[in-house]
Amino acid sequence: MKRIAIDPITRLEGHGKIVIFLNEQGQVDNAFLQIPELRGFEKFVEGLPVEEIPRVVTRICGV
Amino acid sequence: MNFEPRIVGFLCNWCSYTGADLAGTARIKYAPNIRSIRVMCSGRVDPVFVVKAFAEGADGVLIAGCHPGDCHYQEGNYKALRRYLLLKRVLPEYGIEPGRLRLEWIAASEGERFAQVVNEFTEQVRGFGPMNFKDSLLESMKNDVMIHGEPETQATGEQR
Amino acid sequence: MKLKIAIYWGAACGGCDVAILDTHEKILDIAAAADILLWPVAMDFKYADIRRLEDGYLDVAFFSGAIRNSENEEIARLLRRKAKTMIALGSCAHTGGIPGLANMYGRDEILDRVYRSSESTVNPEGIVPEERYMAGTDEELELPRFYNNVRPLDQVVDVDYYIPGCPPASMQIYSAIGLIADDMLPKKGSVIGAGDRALCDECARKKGEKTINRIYRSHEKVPEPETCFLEQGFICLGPATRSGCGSRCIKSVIPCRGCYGPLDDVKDQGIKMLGAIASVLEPKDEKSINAILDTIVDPLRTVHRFSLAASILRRKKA
Amino acid sequence: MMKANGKSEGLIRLEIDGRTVSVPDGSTILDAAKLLGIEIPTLCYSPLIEPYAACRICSVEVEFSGGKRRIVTACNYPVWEGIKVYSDNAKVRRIRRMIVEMLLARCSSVGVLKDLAAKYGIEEVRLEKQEEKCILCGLCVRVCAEVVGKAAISFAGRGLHRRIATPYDRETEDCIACGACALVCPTGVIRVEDTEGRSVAHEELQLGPPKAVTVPFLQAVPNAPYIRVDRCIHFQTGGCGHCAEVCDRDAIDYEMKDEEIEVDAGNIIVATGFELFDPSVMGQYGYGRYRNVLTSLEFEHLNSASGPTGGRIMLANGDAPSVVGIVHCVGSRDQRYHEYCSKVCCMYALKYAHLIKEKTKAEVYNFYIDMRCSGKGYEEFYDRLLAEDVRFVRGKVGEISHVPIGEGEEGKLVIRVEDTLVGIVRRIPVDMVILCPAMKAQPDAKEFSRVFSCSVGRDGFFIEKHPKLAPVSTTTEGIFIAGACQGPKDIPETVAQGAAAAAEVLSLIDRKEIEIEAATAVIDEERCSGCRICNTLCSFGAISFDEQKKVSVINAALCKGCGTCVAACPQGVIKARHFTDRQIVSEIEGILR
Repeated sequence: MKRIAIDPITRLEGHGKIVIFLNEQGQVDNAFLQIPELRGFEKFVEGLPVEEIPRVVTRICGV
Repeated sequence: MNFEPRIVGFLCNWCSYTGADLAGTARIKYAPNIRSIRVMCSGRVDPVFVVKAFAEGADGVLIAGCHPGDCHYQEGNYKALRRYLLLKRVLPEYGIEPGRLRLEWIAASEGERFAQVVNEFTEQVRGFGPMNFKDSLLESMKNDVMIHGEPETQATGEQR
Repeated sequence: MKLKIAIYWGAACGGCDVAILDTHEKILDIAAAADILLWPVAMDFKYADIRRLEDGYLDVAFFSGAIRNSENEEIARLLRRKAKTMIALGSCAHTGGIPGLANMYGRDEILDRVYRSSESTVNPEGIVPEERYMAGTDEELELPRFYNNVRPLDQVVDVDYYIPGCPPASMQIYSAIGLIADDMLPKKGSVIGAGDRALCDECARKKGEKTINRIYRSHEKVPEPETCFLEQGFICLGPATRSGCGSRCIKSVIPCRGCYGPLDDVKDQGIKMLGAIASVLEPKDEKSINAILDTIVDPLRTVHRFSLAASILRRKKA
Repeated sequence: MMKANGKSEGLIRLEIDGRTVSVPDGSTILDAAKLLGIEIPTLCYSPLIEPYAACRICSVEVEFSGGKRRIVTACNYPVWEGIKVYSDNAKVRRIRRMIVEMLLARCSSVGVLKDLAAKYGIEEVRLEKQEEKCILCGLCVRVCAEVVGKAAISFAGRGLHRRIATPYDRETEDCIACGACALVCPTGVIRVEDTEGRSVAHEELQLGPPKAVTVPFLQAVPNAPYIRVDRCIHFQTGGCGHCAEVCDRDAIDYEMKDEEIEVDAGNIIVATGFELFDPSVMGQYGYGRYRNVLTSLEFEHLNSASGPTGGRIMLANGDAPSVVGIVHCVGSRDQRYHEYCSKVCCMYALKYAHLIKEKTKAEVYNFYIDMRCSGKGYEEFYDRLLAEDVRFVRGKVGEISHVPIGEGEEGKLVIRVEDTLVGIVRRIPVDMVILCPAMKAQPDAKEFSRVFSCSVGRDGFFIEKHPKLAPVSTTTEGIFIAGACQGPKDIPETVAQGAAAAAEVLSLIDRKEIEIEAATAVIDEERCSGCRICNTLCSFGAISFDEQKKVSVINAALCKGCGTCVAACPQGVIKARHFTDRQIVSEIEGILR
């Protein structure tokens, strides 16, 4: 089995990695996309003054 | 082993430090847990010193100044009071019991009171148990390690 | 000789990269002065390409974003090894930035909120990211480890220079690159592409003596257009924040939120600001002081909006 | 002598009792007689007001050029060219004798009438005697109307029932309590008493109404009289104005206003003194209720040769006291009021005891807690007093009351005290009590200290920079303290401190440069952003804002080095010399290692 890794994927916002597994025939057997971009906004905006939310969540993606 | 709290005391030169001196010359015994730092005025105590003390491993911080109205510099102690009250609100956010910080007015003549405050505060802090800031920070980072790739020496971020 | 540079992002939003692009036609000057060997947002190079380089081959690595997971750390270490000069670009790399606010919580609390309890989560099987996943029988996949702590870059690797800001002002990045190209960098550890004084220096608002009797939130009062925000009772971090951004928030009638980080010799931007605010409160008795403090919502995160992870205490104690 | 009032075009010549005199046209016979030094008795006359000629006692006989003779009243009869006046011939004396006899019948015990009776040889009043005090001269009524400009009193009734009264015999708001009526009353029947407080009675010890023109105290600098606006008739009614009339130098100007004067000074000596503790809060001592309970200051006033009695020590009723009690430590050495010792009381109490003995032969008791006579010659003075038979009772006085219980207490003030040397409670009847109240800090010392940037201790007195090494300096350069504003002290000490403060100032002036605190704060102007957070924080006014450079600057000469601004500066650009952030942080790190 052959393994192809595209690490990182580029020209887009965010981190990503693609791992493709080829079978003996060279055909795609399985493919995995990883997006390890978790930063926890869902949690840490809790309890912030509401006027802060728009200014904070814009830091999810600045592209 | 018994837990002996480590307390940093910021004492103003004119009242509290002199009060501490008096406690000494009057041979009044008080808890040896306090380590005193002399500042000219309680108003000199930057809140940064307080968090720094906690970060360096203090279990409690005592700020002591002249009684209101008696400040050698007139109003430095009021500034200390304001900073103290604000710090008290922020410490729990950091997960630090606000009772680990204390502000007291101790006059130069109050050696006995100095001893009493130190004793009381030592017991109060003892009640909270060890603060162990450094250990708890290391503990919180225990699993923050690369799962592949070679570990290298950790930078500290201190040079900034 | 053209400079060889890498531009990378850790736990970032890409805003810093966009700020580089926002130099507009001057980007061509950068391209003329430097060969870019890694820049995920705009060019196609792989980690493997970097790994193949000799150590110290790169002249400069710009690293934006905080260290949130093991991948961030890994690449940070990789670039540190490959680059002669490591530059922390933007608030996240400099002081932890907005992602650093996650230090108010632990890893498990965050994972629980994100993957289980948030109102918009649909995850009946309770799947959470796993660091190792078996693809088929013998192929193992790895996900970067989600750390308990968010760290600014210099808590992970040695950093030579800092370009602060969320995002850094484009022209400041440009001029910082100019310094590198001209070999005019100051002593190691310096903040470049920013001022030496606090934001108040470039803020156009009139500053008078300050005495605060209550704190206002933005919806509670319309700020008077020409007077210092702090004097009007709005918390403005300008006095504790490095200048260089062009006071862009102030110009948009938003008090400074501190993204340019502390000044030289200041160990803790937020706590310093708290000390300053407390100092200029008017009353002298505990009750009235507390009445004012009651009007300060969320003081810790307000003064540490961008710098919690780099503050002295760094995070909420477990 | 009455002034000519501008009518001086012609002089009139006349003869009185054979002596010739020239007086301005419009003068009265009385004026002319005064000029010659001839005494004509008067009762209803006052130079302050228009003559009234009601009492007729000033009657004289006038001989006109034609030889015609007439009895006229001297006080209001204008002079004529060439008249001859007989002020004391047999006829005049007979008339006056009759007048006095009739007045005496009405007011048989009035002093002025008795004196006149003696003068005119009246031994027996042939008319029915009455005991009126008022001779109905009307001076009071007229002074109230003409000088004061009010009409708070007037005549009421007719004939035998004529009397002086307030409107409808009620307390009247028209009365401004100026006391002018009492001042002019020849018989002393009018007394001024304050119905709400005791200020009138005690201030001048019921010896007369308070004066509106007064010298603050004998040693005042400048030693010049001033007008107490709250007491002056002119300022209340617009009337009177006599002081301006009689002042030859035209020094009196009612239009003058208080003004603020700015003085540039490089050094200031604060010598604001003390205030006397008000013993009326200690109800048990009866101060304010009993007229013969005085404070030491009031006694000083009474005892002063320039005081209201000319230094005669007397009770409220004018009698000399036969027993006097002096109570030490009133409000001082007392946890309820002031814990400190007022220091000067023991010695002045001894002085009083000595003077009372000397002047009145009265028996004097001192009630003391401890006799503190430290000072040169002080203990010797105490010994002398012991030899002079002054009584000393060791114990704090419990109560002063006028309720008699035992023998000899009737009509006396009884001092109840525990004699701690004997161990019994004693009751000692006295006529007069002198309280020695605590010297306390000026009530506005605190606000004052803010103005001058010096500190105030818990007792309210200003704090010196160092009790031994800098006893007249304060924490602010150029501000010195002297005297009782720093703490209770007597005159020699005060003088010494004043001289010391003056010497300090002179040495500063002479040196032409000053030494400043080394541990000051300093702002790095290159890095200050001019946020102005620090501007309001300095209690010493050392921080100012340089509008040109747009940075805050510290005046090192004013900075005391407290470091408050250092802790507040959010940019870390203010450095506390010798107490830098780095030093303190290193200390923190060091002690926690």
